[in-house]
Order: sequence, then C-alpha cells, then structure tokens
Amino acid sequence: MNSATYLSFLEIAAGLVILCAIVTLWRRSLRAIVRALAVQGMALGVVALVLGLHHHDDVLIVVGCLVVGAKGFFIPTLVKRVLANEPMSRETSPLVNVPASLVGAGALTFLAYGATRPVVALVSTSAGRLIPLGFATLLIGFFSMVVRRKAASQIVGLLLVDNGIALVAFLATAGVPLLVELGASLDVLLVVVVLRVLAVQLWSKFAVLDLDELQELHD
Amino acid sequence: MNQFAHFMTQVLVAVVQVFAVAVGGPLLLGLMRKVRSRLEGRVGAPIHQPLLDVRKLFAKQRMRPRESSWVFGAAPVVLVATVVAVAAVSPLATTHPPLGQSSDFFAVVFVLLLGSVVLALGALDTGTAFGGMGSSRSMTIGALCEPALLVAILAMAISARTSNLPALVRVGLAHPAVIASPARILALSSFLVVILAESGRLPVDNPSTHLELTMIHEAMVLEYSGADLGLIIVGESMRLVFLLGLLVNLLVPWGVAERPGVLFFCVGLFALLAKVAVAGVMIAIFEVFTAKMRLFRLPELLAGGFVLALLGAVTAVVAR
Amino acid sequence: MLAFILLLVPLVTGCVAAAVGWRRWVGWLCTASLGFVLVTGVVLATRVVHRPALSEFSGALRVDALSAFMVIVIGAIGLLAVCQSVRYLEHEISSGHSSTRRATLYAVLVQGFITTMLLAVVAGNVGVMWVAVEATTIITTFLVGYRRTRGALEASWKYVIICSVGIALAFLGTVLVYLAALHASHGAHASLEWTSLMSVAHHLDPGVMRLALALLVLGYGTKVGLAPMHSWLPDAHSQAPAPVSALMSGVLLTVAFYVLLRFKAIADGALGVGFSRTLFVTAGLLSLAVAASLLLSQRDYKRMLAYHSVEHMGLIALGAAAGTPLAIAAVLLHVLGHGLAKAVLFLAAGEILLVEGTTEIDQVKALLARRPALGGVFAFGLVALLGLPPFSLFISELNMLRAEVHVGLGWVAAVSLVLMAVIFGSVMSHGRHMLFGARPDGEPVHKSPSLVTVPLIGALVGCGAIGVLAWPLDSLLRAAAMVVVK
Amino acid sequence: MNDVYVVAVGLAGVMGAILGGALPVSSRVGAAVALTWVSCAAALGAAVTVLSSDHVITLSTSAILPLTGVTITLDPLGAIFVIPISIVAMASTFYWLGYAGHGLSSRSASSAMPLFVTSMLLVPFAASVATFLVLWEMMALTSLVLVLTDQSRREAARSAAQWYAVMTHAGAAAILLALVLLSAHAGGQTFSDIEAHARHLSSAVRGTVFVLALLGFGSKAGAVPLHVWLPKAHAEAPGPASALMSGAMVNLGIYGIVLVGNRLLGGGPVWWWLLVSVLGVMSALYGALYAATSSDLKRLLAYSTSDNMGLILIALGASGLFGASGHPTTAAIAMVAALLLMVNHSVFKGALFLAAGAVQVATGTRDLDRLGGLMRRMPVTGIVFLVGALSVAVLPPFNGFIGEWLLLQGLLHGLPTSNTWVVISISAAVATLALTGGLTVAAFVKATGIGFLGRPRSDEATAAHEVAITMRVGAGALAALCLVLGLVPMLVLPAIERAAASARQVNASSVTSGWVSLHLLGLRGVLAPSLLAAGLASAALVVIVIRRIAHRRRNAWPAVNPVEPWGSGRKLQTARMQYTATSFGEPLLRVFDDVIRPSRDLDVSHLVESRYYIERIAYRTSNDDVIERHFYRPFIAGVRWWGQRARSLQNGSVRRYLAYGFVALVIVLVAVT
Repeated sequence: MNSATYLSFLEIAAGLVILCAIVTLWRRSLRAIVRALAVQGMALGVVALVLGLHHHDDVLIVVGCLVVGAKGFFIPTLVKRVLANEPMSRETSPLVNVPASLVGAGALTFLAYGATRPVVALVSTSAGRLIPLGFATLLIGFFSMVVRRKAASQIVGLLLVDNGIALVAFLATAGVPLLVELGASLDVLLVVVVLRVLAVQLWSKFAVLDLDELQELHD
Repeated sequence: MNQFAHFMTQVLVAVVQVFAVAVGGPLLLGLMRKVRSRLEGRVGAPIHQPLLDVRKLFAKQRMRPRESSWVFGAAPVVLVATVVAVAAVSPLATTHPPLGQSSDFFAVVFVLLLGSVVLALGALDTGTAFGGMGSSRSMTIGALCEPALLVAILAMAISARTSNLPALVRVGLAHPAVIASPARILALSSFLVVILAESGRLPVDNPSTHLELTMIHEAMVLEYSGADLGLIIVGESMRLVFLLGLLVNLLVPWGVAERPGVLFFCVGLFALLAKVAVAGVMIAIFEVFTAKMRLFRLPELLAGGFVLALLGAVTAVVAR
Repeated sequence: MLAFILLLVPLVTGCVAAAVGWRRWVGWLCTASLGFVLVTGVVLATRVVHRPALSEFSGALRVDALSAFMVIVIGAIGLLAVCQSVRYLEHEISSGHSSTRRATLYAVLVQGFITTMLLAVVAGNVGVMWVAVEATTIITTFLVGYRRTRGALEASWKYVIICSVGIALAFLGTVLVYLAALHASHGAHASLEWTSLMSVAHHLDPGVMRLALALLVLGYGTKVGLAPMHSWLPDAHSQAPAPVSALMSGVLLTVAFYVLLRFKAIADGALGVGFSRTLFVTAGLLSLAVAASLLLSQRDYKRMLAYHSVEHMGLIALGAAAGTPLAIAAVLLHVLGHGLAKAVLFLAAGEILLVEGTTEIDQVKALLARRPALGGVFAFGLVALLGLPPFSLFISELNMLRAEVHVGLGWVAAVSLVLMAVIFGSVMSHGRHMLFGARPDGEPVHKSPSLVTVPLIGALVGCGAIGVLAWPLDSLLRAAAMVVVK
Repeated sequence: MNDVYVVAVGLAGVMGAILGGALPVSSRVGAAVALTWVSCAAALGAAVTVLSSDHVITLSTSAILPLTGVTITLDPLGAIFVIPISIVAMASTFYWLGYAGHGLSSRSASSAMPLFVTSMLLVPFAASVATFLVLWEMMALTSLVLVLTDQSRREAARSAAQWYAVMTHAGAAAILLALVLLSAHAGGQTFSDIEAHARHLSSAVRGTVFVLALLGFGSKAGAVPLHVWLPKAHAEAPGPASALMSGAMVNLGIYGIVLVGNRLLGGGPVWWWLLVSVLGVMSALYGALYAATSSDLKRLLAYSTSDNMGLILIALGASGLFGASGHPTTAAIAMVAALLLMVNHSVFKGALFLAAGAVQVATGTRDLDRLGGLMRRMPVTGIVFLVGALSVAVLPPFNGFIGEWLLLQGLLHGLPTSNTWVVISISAAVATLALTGGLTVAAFVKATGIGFLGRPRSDEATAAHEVAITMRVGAGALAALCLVLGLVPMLVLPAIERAAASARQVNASSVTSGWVSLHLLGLRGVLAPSLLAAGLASAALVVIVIRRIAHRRRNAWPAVNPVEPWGSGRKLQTARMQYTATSFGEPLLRVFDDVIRPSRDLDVSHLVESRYYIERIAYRTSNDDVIERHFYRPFIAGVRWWGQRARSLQNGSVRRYLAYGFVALVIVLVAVT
C-alpha cells in the first residue's frame, strides 16, 4: 500500500468516524442512530486495519478485525436490544434542538483542533493530523450524552466517547500495548452489558425509558 | 520607746479624726437643716438635734423583718466601719495621717463603695418592695457615679503622678497653681456632683422626703429601727462630712497641718471643720433653690459629671 | 510471590463462595481472606519500608511502600466491611429482601471488588491500573444496585454512566502519556510501566503532558469523587448496602486517588509542580465548596456521609497539591483515617437504617438516649470525621495545612478552613438532631448487637491510636511519600 | 525528675478518663476525682518548680503524634496559667463528688472531666504547634461533652452545645491558621524555632498572624463580639464544669494572646495593642451591661466573665501600648495587673459558679426571679456567693480589688508618658473600667440580693436545703482563697512578676514589694490591703461593741425582734411583692435602652363590658443578646438560604451531572491550550 492510498483510506475512515458522530446528533430515530454507531465502529476497525497494514503490524491487524467485529456488529446488536423495549424509538425532545446541536458539534470540532495542537505537533506524522477528529468524536459523544434523554441515546453517546478515544489511540500511538488494549475493550464491552441489563430492568420493573424520570435521588 | 510614742500619736490622730467626723456628721446635718429652715422662713430645730435623735435611737428597740438574714443586721455596722476606717487614715486635719503612705484615693473610694453595697444588700434582705426599689435605684445611681468618680480621681492623680491622698493634698499646698489648673477644677466639680449623688442630696434625692415612691435612700433604710437606724444616720452623715472634707482639702488645702505638733493639728482640725461647715452651708443654700430631678433624668446629670472628669483627665495629660 | 498470592487469595475465596453458595461460614471465610490481606499488607510494608520495591512477573506486579500502605488500607477497611456483611446478609435473607443466591452473588462480587482494588495498587503498569479501576466500576455497579429497588437501579445507572465517561477520559490521558513516553524514549522500549515512565519523566513533552494530566485529573477525579464529577457519589453511596458503601467510600475513592498520585509524580517530573498544583487546588476547593453547600440543608444521613467523602477527597487533593513529602505523608495518613472513620459511620448508618427504617435525618431522634452504643459509635465517628483529636484526621489535616502554607498556598488553607468550619456547623446541626434528645416515655433502652458495636469501636480506637501514636506508621508514611515525591 | 511531673499529669488524666468510663457508677466519680487530683498536683508541682527556680521543664518525643512529635516546655509564663487552673480544678472536682448524684455521674461525664482538666493543664506546657493544637482541641471536645450533660432533658443545652462547638471550631481554625502561618514562615513547628525566626518575618505576615490569633483566642476568652457562645455554654454546663470553663478555660484564651503576641512574635506595633484594647473595652462594657440586666444567675455570671476578660485584655493592651512606646515600668505593671486579674478571676469566678451550681442543685432553677431567701437556708453557699460577689465587684478586702488597683496604677502612671493615640485609647479604657466597675457592682448586688436575700419567690426556693459537705468545702475553699489573696497578694505576686517578665521577654525584676503593704517599685503607689482589712475589722468590732453597750445600758430588750415589714399600711406582705431581678435591672435597662434595645411587650386585655376595666395585663421584656440578634442570626439565615439554593445543584438529573463534567472538560481543554 503506497502512502497516498494509505493516507486517503485513513482519511476516509477517520472522516467516516466523525461523520457518524454528527449523524447521531442529526437523526432522531434511535434505530438510525444505532446504525450510525455500527458504521462508525466498522470505520474505526478499518482505521486500525489500514494502520496495521501500513506499518506491517500484525497485532494491529488482529485488533482491527476484532474492532470491526465488536464495535461494528456485536455492540450495536446489544444496544438494539435495548431499543426493542421501546415502542416509540425516537428521541422526541432533546434538550438542545438539532440545528443548535449541529452548530455545537462544529464548535466542539474547532475546540478539538485547538486542544490537540501539542499532540499533533508531537506526533508529526500524516496520520497524526487526524487526531483532532478523535477528540471531536469524543466531545460530540459527551455532548450528546448531555442533551439526549433516552437511555439508548446515552449508551450510544458513551460509545461515541469510547470510539473517539480509540481513534486517538490508533492514530497517535498505533495502539497501546495489547494487554491494556484488550483489557480496555473488554471493560467497554462489559459496561455496555451492564448498561443494557440496567436499562432492561428499569424498563421492565419501573417502566422507565426517559432519563428525566430518573430523578428520585436528589437533594 | 520613741517608736511607741510615735505609734500612740498616730492612734491618737486617728481617733481624733474619726471622732471629729463622727460628731461633725450629725452636726453638719443639723446645720444644713437649720440654714434651710432659716432661708425658708422657719426657725428650725437646733443644730445638735440630729445628735439627740441618734442618742434617742440608740435607746430604742431593734427590729428586723421576719425573713431577713444576718446581712440585714450587719449592713449598718459595715457602713459605719467603712467610714471610720477611711476617716482614720485620710488627710483631713493633717497631711500626715496614720498610715498616710498607704492612704490611697482609689482604696478609699472602694472601701466607701463597700459600705453602700452592703447597705443595698441589707435593703434587699428586708424582702419588701421598698427595700428592693431603694436598692435598685441607689445601685443604678452608684453605677453611673462610679465612672465619674474614678476618672475624676485619675485626673487629679495624673498631674500629681500618684493617687496617694496626702500627697495629693500636699501638692496643692506646695504648688497652688495645681489647684487652679483646669484639670483639678474640672475633676473637683465632677467630684462634687458625685458627692451630692452618693450622699442622697438634692437634686438627686430628697433627704427629707417621706413619699415612698420618690424615695431612694429613705426607701432602703425604711425597715431599720433603733440602734441600727442610728448607726445608718451617723454613717451616712459621716460619709458626707468625710467626702466634703476631702473635697475642701483638695480645693483649699490651706490650714491643714503639714508638720507634726499638737498645735498644728488643732489648727488643722479647726480649719477642716470650718471649711466643711462653709461647704455644707453652701450646699444647703443650693438645695433651697433646687428641685429634685426625675429619676430617669439623672443619667444626664451624672453623664455631665463623667464628661467633666474625662475632660479633666485629658487636660491633665495634655498639660503634663 | 507475595503480591501474587495477595491477589489470589480473595479471588479464590470468591470462587469458593461461588461454588458452595452462601453459608455463614463462607461469610467468615471471606472475612478471613481480608484478614489475610491485612496481614500481608503489614508483611509487605515491613519488607519495603526501608528497602527497594518488590517486583514480580518482570514488573507486572510491583510493591513499594506506597502500594504496601494502600494494601493495608484495603485490608483494614475491607476486614471491617466484610465482617459486617455477614450480619447484613443474614438480616436481608431473614427479612426476605434477598435470597441465598443473591447473597452468594454479593459475596463473590465483594471478593472480586477487593481483588480488583488490590490489583490497582500492586500493578506496576499504569494501563493495568486503569483496567483494574474500570473493573471496580463494573463490579460495584451490581453491588450498588444489589437491592434492586428503583432508587438502587437509578443510582447504579448514574454511577456507571458518569464513571464510565470519567474513566474513559482517564484512558485518553493514559494514551497521551504513552504517546509522550514513546517520543521521549524515541520508540525504544516504550511501555506503560510506572517506573519506566518515571525514568523518562523529565523528557516527556510538556504540551501533551499538560493535556494528559488535565484529562487524568478529570477522569480519575470522577472515581475519586472530586467536583465537578462527584455527582454520582451521594446517590451510589446512599443506595448501596452499608458494607459496600463503607468499602466504596473508605477505599475505592482513595484507590483511584492513589493512581492519580502516581500520575502526578510523572507529570511533576515533566512539568514541575505548578500545573498539577493548579489542577488539584481547583478540584479540591471546588469539592470542598460543593460539599459545604450541599451539607447545609442535607436531609438524608447517608447522603450526608457521602458529601463528607467529597469534602475529604477535596482535602486530600489540596494536600497533594502542596506535594511536599510531609504533605503526601499527611495525605496518606488522612486516607487511612478517613477510610476507617467513614467505614465506621457507613456501617453504623446501615445499622441505624436497619433498626429505624429510615434514612431521613428528621426521623431519627435521640439515638444517644435510645440506643447508647450505636449512637455513641455514630457520635464518635462524626467527631473523628470532623477532624477532632485524638483521631488521626486532625493530625493529618493539620500537617496538610502546614504543607500548603509552606509552599505558598496560604490562601487555599484559609479558604479550606472556612469551608470546613461551615461543614462542621452543618454536620453538628444534623448530628444534634439525630443524636440528642430525650427517650420517649415507655420506650426501653435498646441494645445493639456486639457483633456490630465491637468491630466498630475497635476501628474507632484504631483511628484514635494512629492519630496519637507515631509508631509504627510514621516511617511507612514517610517512605511511601518519598515514592511519589522526588 | 521534672519530666516525671509532665508524664504524671498526662498519664493521670488518661487513667482517670479510662477509669471514669469503665468503672461502675458507685466508684467512677471517686476514681476520676482522685486521678484528676494527682494530675493537678503534678501540674502544680511542675509550675511551682518552674516559678521558684529559673529552671524550665522541657521534654520532647517523636513517639507520640505521627509526623510531628510532641514538644513540651514549661516556662514561668505557662506556669502562672497552670496554677489557677489546677486550683480551680481541684476545688471543682472535689465539689463534683457531691454534685455527681445530681446528674453528673454518667460514663461520658466521668470520662470527659479528667481529660478536660488534664488537657487544660497541659495547654500551657505545649511548645510546638501540633502539641498545642491537639491539646487545645481535646480541651474543646471534652468540655463540649460536659456541656452536653443535660442534653436529653434540655433543648437549651443542645442549642448551647451547638453554638459552643461551632464557635470554638471556628476559633480553633483561626488559631490553627495563625500558628501554621508562623510555623511555615519560621521553618519549624516548635515554639523555639518560631521565636527565633518570627522577628524577621514581614510585618504583613506578623500582623495577619496576630489578628487571626486574637480572633481565635479572643473567642475562647469570650471577647465581644465573639462571645455569643459563652453565656449559653457556661450557663448550661453543670456546676463543676461551668466553674472549670469560666474559671480556668477562658484563661487559656488570654494565654494564647500573650503567647502569640508577646512570646512568639515578641511584641508588635501600636495598632495591635490598640486592637486588643478595643476588644477589651467592648467586652468589658458589653459584658457588664448584660450582667447587670440579666436575670438568669449563671448567664449573669457568664456575661461577667466576658466583662472580666475584657479588663484583662485592656491590661494586656495597655502593657503592649506602653511597651511599644518605650515605657518598660508601666508596661510591666500592666502585664502584672493582667496576670493578677486572671488569677483572681479564676478564683472568684470558680467560687461563684460553684455556688450557683449549688443553688441549681438545691432549687432546680437558675432563674433569679424564682429564688430568694437562700442565705438562711444555705448559709455556707450564701456566704461563698457573697464573698465571690464582693470580689468580682472589686471591693476590698477581697482579691478582685488588688488587680483592679494595680491596673489603675499602671494606667495612671503610663498615661502622662504616652503619645496621643495611646492617651486617647487609654482614657477610653479608664472610662470603660470605671463604668463597668459600677455596672458590675449593680449586677452582683442584684445577684446576691435577689438570689440569696429577702424572701423565697417560689416553692422550690422555700424548700431549698444546704448542699452536700463536699460541695460546700470545694466552693468554700475558693471563697477563702479570695480573702487570702485579697489580704496577702504577695503570695502570688512574685510568681506573677516572673511570669510577666517571661511574657515580655525581659529579665525578671520586681515591680512590687512588701508583705503588709504593697509598694510599686519606682513609682509612688502604696496599698496596704491587710492593714485596710484590719482597720475595717476593728472598726466594725468597735461599732458592734458600742451598739451592744447602748442596748445593755438602757433596757433588757430581746436582742432583735423579728416583725412584719412595712407595706404602706397593708398588713400582709407576700414574696411576690418584692423586687425581682428584672425589676431591679429595669432602671439600668432604661438608661442603656439604645444599646440593648430590649423588646417590650405590653398586652392589656379589657373586660368585654367596658374599656375602662382591665381584665389582665401581661408585660414581657426580653433582652437577648443584641449582637447575636443583629449579626449572628442574619449570618446564619444567609448561610441557610444558600444551603437551600444549593440543593438545586444536585437535582437528580443525570444529564445535568454529565453537563458538569462536560463543561469542566471544555474549560480544561480551553485552559490547557
């Protein structure tokens, strides 16, 4: 793979990651959001694969395949199960409306570029220039957790945060040591499982879907 | 032997001073009443009438309220004892009284205060409304007098650099300018106000009233009878004479015995009695033309006394 | 092998519990496993206090004085909490709130919880520390939601969502540290071993390290309970079973703080102390202010204790901001003292909830008159927590403040003292409502089971003893402080 | 050998606490008292050793208190504070033997009392920041436990305890900050390190430290406006505890000011001491005013404590002012006066509080309006109270007078030699001194006269009996000491002079001499307290003899005849017709209306038939603390308001919680770039 194709593949995949993040803010249908998440997971896997192929790093190729499998298929399926409970699977009234959220996403992207200057300067490879996209994905994910009301939206938001971090990790360091990477992925997986269990219990026992109903514990 | 003689002389001086004050007190009361009567166009009782009254009272039965304690009986004794104790050691007839070195103005004032406090306690011990009323009012007045008194003493003491009483008198003799100094004038006027208030004279209290609601001092001693009442009359009048004696010796010290010797002492004694008598007459004349103030306007008078004293103290410091 | 065995024992105990199911003796076995942890901690401490760190599995597990101290903290407070779990579970089962199956789950999870915390403190690799801390989140989520009431589920949802976000940020910070280390060592043998990071600390890129440390403080700060990411804490601590609250508040928070201390040492090497000091002072003061504000009209005594944890974590952060050896030694003493006192209070609060049936401050009255032993324990626990001698929190707070003033943070010390006085006032007023007053006519004096009171009194005595006696902790504290202060 | 004293003080206290908490009710108080006595005796031994020789006891160990260690030093300044504490403690704990049966024999009280005494005794021994603060907080904590003795029965006790705890804690925080600032800037936490370096600190740091210390220690001493806890806590604490708090603990506030201001910082500029004087003037006036108008016996005594502490502060301030303007002699006299006032106050206030405790035991009330006639029913307690009252009213021949006289002499001789600011402030101080003197006299005539004389105003007072012998002995010992110190001040003056010299860090030189008459060396001032007393006694004897002779000569009446008193012709006099404490204080309340602003409430209900006939008149006045009402209450309300507002921070919404984190993240990212 020559460096030009490598870079354009990398740019497309990383661009897809942030695009999917923005799509989750844009769309109201929860199913569409989960689909975007799946695409994002696959794009992330592709980033790892491309990096692995370019650097001839077998471990990274394996990780890339795992990421495609886990983040592209398995986790979205888990999240979809949460949606199965919900008759009205739409984010009806987010705290901030869609146009404003999109503007916010733009601003966050700017912030990401600003904040990551030292990192980009340090990495100084062509892949490193894409790091701000990871940060932007993280911030958008965090933002959507703040403005969205549904349990599923929050899980998706958390996963966006996680994907953003993974993107940064791949681009900046070509992956942290394998043991840590595996542990981290396993932890994320488990968190999603835990969240799913909790969401199902909240729905089945107390019919709670909207997170704003979760305000019993307060001062 | 010489020391013994000295000691005996001192005792004698003390006894004479005390005796003079003790006899002079009731006599001064009689004198003031006489002056007053004359000015009001009456003949009035003889000057020695209070002495006769006291003699009569000593012959009468002592009674005490049913629920009172030993404090009631102790009060007149302590009252008289305090005046006796300070009269013995103060520079009344001579500037070298017994224990004159330790005859401190503050100590004298606090000893006299002990007498008033015990009398107020005795009044409360009667368990009547009048006792409490008199005690409360006299303590209020006392509380407001004390600042004026202490600051007045301080004003005089600052310029003399001591609060020793004989020394204060001697300073006046040695440097007459000190007497005319604004500090001492202001302080002594404040002292006068305090004397009038403390000894229950007009305009603070009417000594001849028998209307219960306006009484202050008389309300306190309402339950006393016999020898106790006699002691109180003597004690109160002794206190008046003593305080006036101090006042005149600080104001016009001339005549007081500066040196040891019987003659000097006799002159001093005579001068003292004459000066006190003049002061008494002046107070009596003043009282004829004065009405009693309302109780709750008294703070104004005493605050005035306090301010005078404070000004005195400040001028004393400034003029150092 | 000692560190490995240390991890293995609670793990095996958990497996045994899973295999045989809940029995009373299983409860005591679990307690014994914590006793083993405590003893091992002491043994490790004696080994490393004056000697270099123990290293096992080529540095995967590494025990220095700081780790050993944390093992002791985990062991001591874990012992207390696990032995109280026996009574808690038996009561839950007998009152029908819980089944044997769920009790088994509880026992297994608690052992797993202990194991992951131990892993976090003996791991030599900061990545493994991260994995361990994240694992504690997952395990405790189930423990927080153990009672499966609506409130418990709500608390676990908030707990897991907020902590996951926080810990994700911490992961990003770790990645950035790794990145900086890669570049500092020019690609050769870059690893996330703490010792190797420390050895290159001076060459780490300052720009990246600033970003990394900020993310780490925010991320691990979530688990520590530092404002503004503290908000899961009152909910989780008030809903969890009392022994779990004790463990979380007494140990879990400080285990996360331990990791933060390790990172702070690296960042200080790269950046100097100024930057980390700004971050820690901000977080600490913010935590104190939040705790002070929310304690004022607090109505729930378990939440009151939770906010108290926020306060103490803020104090610890301020102490760490000072960063002198004395300050860090005081911070560590505070960690132990706070852990003991807070565990005692949460366990006592659990007992109060058990017998009074409410967590509202207004509903609990005259404890000292009605339940002298329990009320006394609660009262002394509050005294300890408010930082009065003879309890160790006083001496540790004093030394933290000394260190703060010494490094020129006098205004921070002053502000924190003011906020602590406000907290003192409000806790005093809540305590007054709960503890004082007359026993209603006809109500007998209740006795509390000695199974509850004796261990709690023992812990309070321990908290007092470490506050009065310098031996044997003094040298360990100083050695531990020197690990992270250069 | 001397180390043994220190160890014995501490060990006996801890043993006493343990035994007091562990033994059964029959023996715990006895054991606690015995060990407290051991502790006191050891402390007394140490203090006397230090004061009688130039030897300073020092001891330090790093085995106690982690990270800091303990440093102990007893110098003459500390020793002079140890002595009154141990004396009051011995009397109070002996008194406690009899008081224990009246609700002071619980485990907590029996355990707290020895520890309280020991920590008070050890505070002057402390010679490092950590040691001092630990002992200081132990003292606060144990006294808090004692204030809480009656908590299950009295809401007032709970409220008092809360005020006390919070104010003390705030004060301790100020002290802590002051000492920590000093230690951080001086580079060591022992007092000797600080002393060595403190002179070279910047004046801003020194000033901050002094102000903080003044606030913290002033609050412990009950200085107005930091006094609000004092009338509550001292009034609610049970008898022996309140005597210890008012007679011993407040002294340590003074000790702290001297320690920081004079010893550690080595004196300071004029404004420091002006501040001290202003605090003193405010405390003295305010305390005296409220004492004069209060009708709760122990509250009155507590306000009087504020008053007396104010006098001591005035003396300290004067000493500092004279010292700062270069007049060592008057500065020395003022310092000696301050310490003498402190010693005297301990003795007479201890006696007064013990007597008040006895009254409370005998009648169950502290309300003066429900007392009366106790002098006949409780003669020993009555005399103790009377002696204490005369002492506090600075009347000869009791000890209060000597201190006041010395202070007046100091001011008198210091005034003419000072600059304008000093003159103005000292003049104000003198005026205050004079006014408070008068008000105090009124207050204590009221307390004694209404409380002990006249007729009983309630059934409880009618049924009162004298208290247990141990209580009488404990209180009586202090009263006797009032007289002894009033007659022979030389018993303590040499020691006080040594302490004053140590406080001012100059070589010890006498400022007074003479056993019979007290001479001020270098100045013209002499007082002969014992001769004065002898004169009074002999004069009284003569008067009594004369009165008796007059009687005997004339007739044979029975000595004194008890009769019904005069009631304006009304035959039956009831106890309700007497003046009460409220009515006694009414004229003064009226005079100081503008300061105290009492709330008066006149409620007249007329008959339905005619407005000219009155069915009932209810008249209420309350003179609750005006500073508390106008400064503390609004502050508390403000804090509460904030507490209510802040609850919305944590409103339960997980999205809001996440928003906190998000905003923090954004801020951090912006800040880092």
